[in-house]
Amino acid sequence: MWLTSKIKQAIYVLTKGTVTLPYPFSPHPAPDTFRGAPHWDHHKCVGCGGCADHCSARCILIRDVCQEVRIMLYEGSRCTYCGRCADVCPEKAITTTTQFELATDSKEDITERLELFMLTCQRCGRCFDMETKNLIDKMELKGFKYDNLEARALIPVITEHFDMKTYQKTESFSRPKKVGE
Amino acid sequence: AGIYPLRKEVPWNLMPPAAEDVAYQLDEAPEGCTTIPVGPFHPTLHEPCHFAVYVDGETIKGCDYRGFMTHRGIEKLCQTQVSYNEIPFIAERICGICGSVHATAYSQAVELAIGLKISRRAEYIRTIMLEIERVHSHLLWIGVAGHLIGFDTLFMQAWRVREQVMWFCEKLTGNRKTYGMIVIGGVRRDITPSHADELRGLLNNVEKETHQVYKAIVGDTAIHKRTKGVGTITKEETIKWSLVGPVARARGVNIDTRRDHPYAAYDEMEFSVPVVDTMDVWGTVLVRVLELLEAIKIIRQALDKMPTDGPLLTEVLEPIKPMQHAISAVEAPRGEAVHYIITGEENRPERWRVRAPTYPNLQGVPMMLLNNEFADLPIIIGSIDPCFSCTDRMTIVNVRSGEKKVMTKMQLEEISRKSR
Amino acid sequence: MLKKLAQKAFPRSLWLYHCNSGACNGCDIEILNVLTPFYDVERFGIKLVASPRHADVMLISGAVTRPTLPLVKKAFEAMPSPKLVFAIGSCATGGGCWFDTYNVTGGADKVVPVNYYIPGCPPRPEAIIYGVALALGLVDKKVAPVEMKQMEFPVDMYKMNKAWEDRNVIYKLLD
Amino acid sequence: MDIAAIFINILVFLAFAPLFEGCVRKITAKIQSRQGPPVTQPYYDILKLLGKENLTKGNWGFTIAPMLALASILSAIAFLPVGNYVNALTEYADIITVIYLLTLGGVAVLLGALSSRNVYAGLGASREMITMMMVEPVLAITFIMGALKVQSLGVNVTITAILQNGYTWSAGLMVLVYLMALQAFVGRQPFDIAEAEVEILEGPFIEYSGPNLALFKYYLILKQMFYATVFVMVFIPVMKSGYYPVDILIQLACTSVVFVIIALLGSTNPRLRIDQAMRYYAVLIVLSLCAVGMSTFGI
Repeated sequence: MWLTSKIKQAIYVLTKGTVTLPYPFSPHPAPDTFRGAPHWDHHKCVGCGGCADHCSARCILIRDVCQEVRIMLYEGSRCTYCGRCADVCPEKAITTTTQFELATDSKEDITERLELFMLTCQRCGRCFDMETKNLIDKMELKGFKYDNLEARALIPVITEHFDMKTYQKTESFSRPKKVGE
Repeated sequence: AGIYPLRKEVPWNLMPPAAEDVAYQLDEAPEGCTTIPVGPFHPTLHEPCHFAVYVDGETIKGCDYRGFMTHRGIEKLCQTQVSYNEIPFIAERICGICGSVHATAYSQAVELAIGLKISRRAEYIRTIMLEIERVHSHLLWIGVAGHLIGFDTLFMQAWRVREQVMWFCEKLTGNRKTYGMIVIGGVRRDITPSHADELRGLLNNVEKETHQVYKAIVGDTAIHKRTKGVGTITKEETIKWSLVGPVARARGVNIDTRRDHPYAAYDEMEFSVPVVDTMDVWGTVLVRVLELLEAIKIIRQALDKMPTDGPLLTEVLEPIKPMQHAISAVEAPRGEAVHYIITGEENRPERWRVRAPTYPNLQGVPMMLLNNEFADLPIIIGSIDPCFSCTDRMTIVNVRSGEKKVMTKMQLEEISRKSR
Repeated sequence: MLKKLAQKAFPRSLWLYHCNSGACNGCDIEILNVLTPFYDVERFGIKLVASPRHADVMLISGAVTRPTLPLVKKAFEAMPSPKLVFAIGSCATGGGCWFDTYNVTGGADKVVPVNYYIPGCPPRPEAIIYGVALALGLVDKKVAPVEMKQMEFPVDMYKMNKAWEDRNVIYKLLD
Repeated sequence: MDIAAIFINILVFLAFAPLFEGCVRKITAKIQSRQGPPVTQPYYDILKLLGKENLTKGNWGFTIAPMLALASILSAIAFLPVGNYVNALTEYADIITVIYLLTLGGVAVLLGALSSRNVYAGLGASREMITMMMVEPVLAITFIMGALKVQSLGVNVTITAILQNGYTWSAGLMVLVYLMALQAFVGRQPFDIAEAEVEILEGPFIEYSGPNLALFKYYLILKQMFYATVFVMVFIPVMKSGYYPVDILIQLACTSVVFVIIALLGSTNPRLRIDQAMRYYAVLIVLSLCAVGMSTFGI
């Protein structure tokens, strides 16, 4: 009983032969769908912070030095390589590379630092956001345009679909002399 | 120490004073026994937990357990810092081996809470991922069991067979173990037909190898000597201690969450639940090998019956209303993992409670250890395939009097039994 | 002479002692995986031993939780002198997803002086072997901190913004 | 020349023992279908251990034990007529001293274990004591059987006694018993209960580190080779070329075959518990007693 099962095991084992991979001396690459270390492409990145918001290990840190410059630091030591940032990025700036040989002797080696030039408005210098959520832009979409920041007076302006009637109306338009006229 | 971290007003990153000096009071050894500390870094346990075993000569007379060294405050973190979509990725890292079990249980709980119906195809892919995880978890356990009784060849061969499953998962999901496939509302990556037939080929030779390993070890009297009659616990005791998973199925208790409360796509799968009544560790070995073969059958059925259309991920459009309750149970390779969730405001759950399969099984360990040899301790503890990183202790705090009462194991059982 | 000889023999036979201080045992299974047939590290003479007294290399996996903090320190002191410490997995290098919760004291380097970090969650067995080979000096480091600056003026962004601004200006319609 | 033979004896054993240990580890690895360490791995292990810092417990028992163990096994080796050349010591020695020296080695391990005041070391020491008490008699009886045949206790005579007087039934039974006990002598897998790596963390040697541990490891390897060569010298009828170095090489070749058997048995068996092992040893002792009984009646 004991001997037969031992022989069976020995045969089963010896037919398998040695299967050790000569790894460090010959590469054993990860499949291309592998979620390795994420890599930022600073040309595409607009600094929206979506990845920082959705990182489950909270290891992407954003800091606005001044109006123009935003610094994004990817702290690789805590990253759990879940590939969430690559899914969430609107500009597809983050790609999860198949890089898995990340052994280092100092933690700073696996970090990525981005310094992004944030577009600012020429006149007021504040960050410009082509989003259409704030009230002024909503008004603009309805066909109004304010001519200067101080007066903030709204004058009706023709919208994309041009029609002559509104064009004549604007010909005779005169600026209100007093506020609230 | 008077700090109740799960309360709302306690910040999540508060660092309580170091408790080096507060030694945990283990109950003292019965007379005539020496206490052997099976310490936190024991090679058999792979995980930090402290068993103080009372040994009289070679036979074990009693054992007390101080665990929960891997408690990482995940529930507090997920209630304060992280929003709904990140939690499946943290839930996966609760336990290294049964990762997608926790992710599925969590996602199902949230979907139940908000009444989201995910597509049939996503449910099938979830079933396949769970069964792949069961295949490689059982292969892992057979190897570790071999290692614990000193039979390293079984360890090496079982893990050699398991390696192909890991490579396939790496190709399919991008990571060997934490798949990251299962999120709220469905699945992140699709199983293309090329993946499907690669999986079928893989399953054929894994099944062939498992049969060979099974034939080799089932007749081996040397293994029988080490596992038969070891860690025996009767069927009534199993029910009283409410053990779950293969440990209970090896003692004749016929429970299986996949069949009792079907979830994902298990209602359309026919599979038989292996139940053995040999009451000892050898039964657990048999149940796990048979379950492994069952899992392979399930994956084949799922691959054939999978609908080809249907979105992978259904979006959740309106914001999640707070104060929705939901509970979901998933059959992990070790037992039954139950997740309970209360949805909260600003896109974060109010309360998320995880009860992992190892928690009830661990209550049964002192019973199993009684008057066995000390040399059998690793295989008995190994037979429940402990995953301490999942377990969490239940501490009841009544806020008015501020008095803290730690639920003893018995009371815990009464409450859960009353509800059954 | 014996000292020189022993120094030369040290990298050829490393004995590992595995400390799991609060990990989800994903990294522990990968550490055991490194001994299995496909990635066999025993060809470098590496063996898993059971007591810190025998070991030269201490593998820490898992963000050191509060109860295991003193134990990891004690295990580190129990090891004889020429010793290395490897931090396996993101939990040990930086603390993983839960680096700042109330029961976790962050990465292993807050507890013991760590020589080599092997990030990954869980790191592939090849990554662990690569870390060991790096320690043995067989391979060199493949990662370096990446610095990217976007200071030059993004002309395309400016044009796109200009087009957005004068999309409804009146005089443009006349000409 | 006789004095030189003793040193040749010890040098051969010191050089070849780690090589055989390396072969055993390589064969175990091959069975587990992996590449396994280079054959010279034990040399590196021992060299590295010698270079490490020595954490001692301070009490004298702790430091004496490893030296005592190594000294006892080396002196036991010095008596062996390796390459059937009778060196200076073998005339004066008899089997009682050889058996005494072996048990002295075991006692040294116990001394080391108990003086390190570690719970696991105590458990390992008790297991080591049990195996020593139950298994040493089998070796003693093999020597006694040889002595019975030749009616003298001299080492050189008893060892070659069975070969001179031809194989009888009792000698055949004794070969079987010795082979079954070989795993226990050598302390390999089915019976390495004393330093079971999984349950009681390296057993008696848990507190040792650096050079002390190197001495103990060397003691274990030398003990392994001692039992294998004794088996080859006592039982295997090897042709004698009369030329001293060639004889040594032949005997080493036979011991390597014995080591292959040890490796095969070692890697395909789970470790037995101490009570199961005791029942197994009891059967062995009874068998060896009846073998001696049979040999006294000349069967």
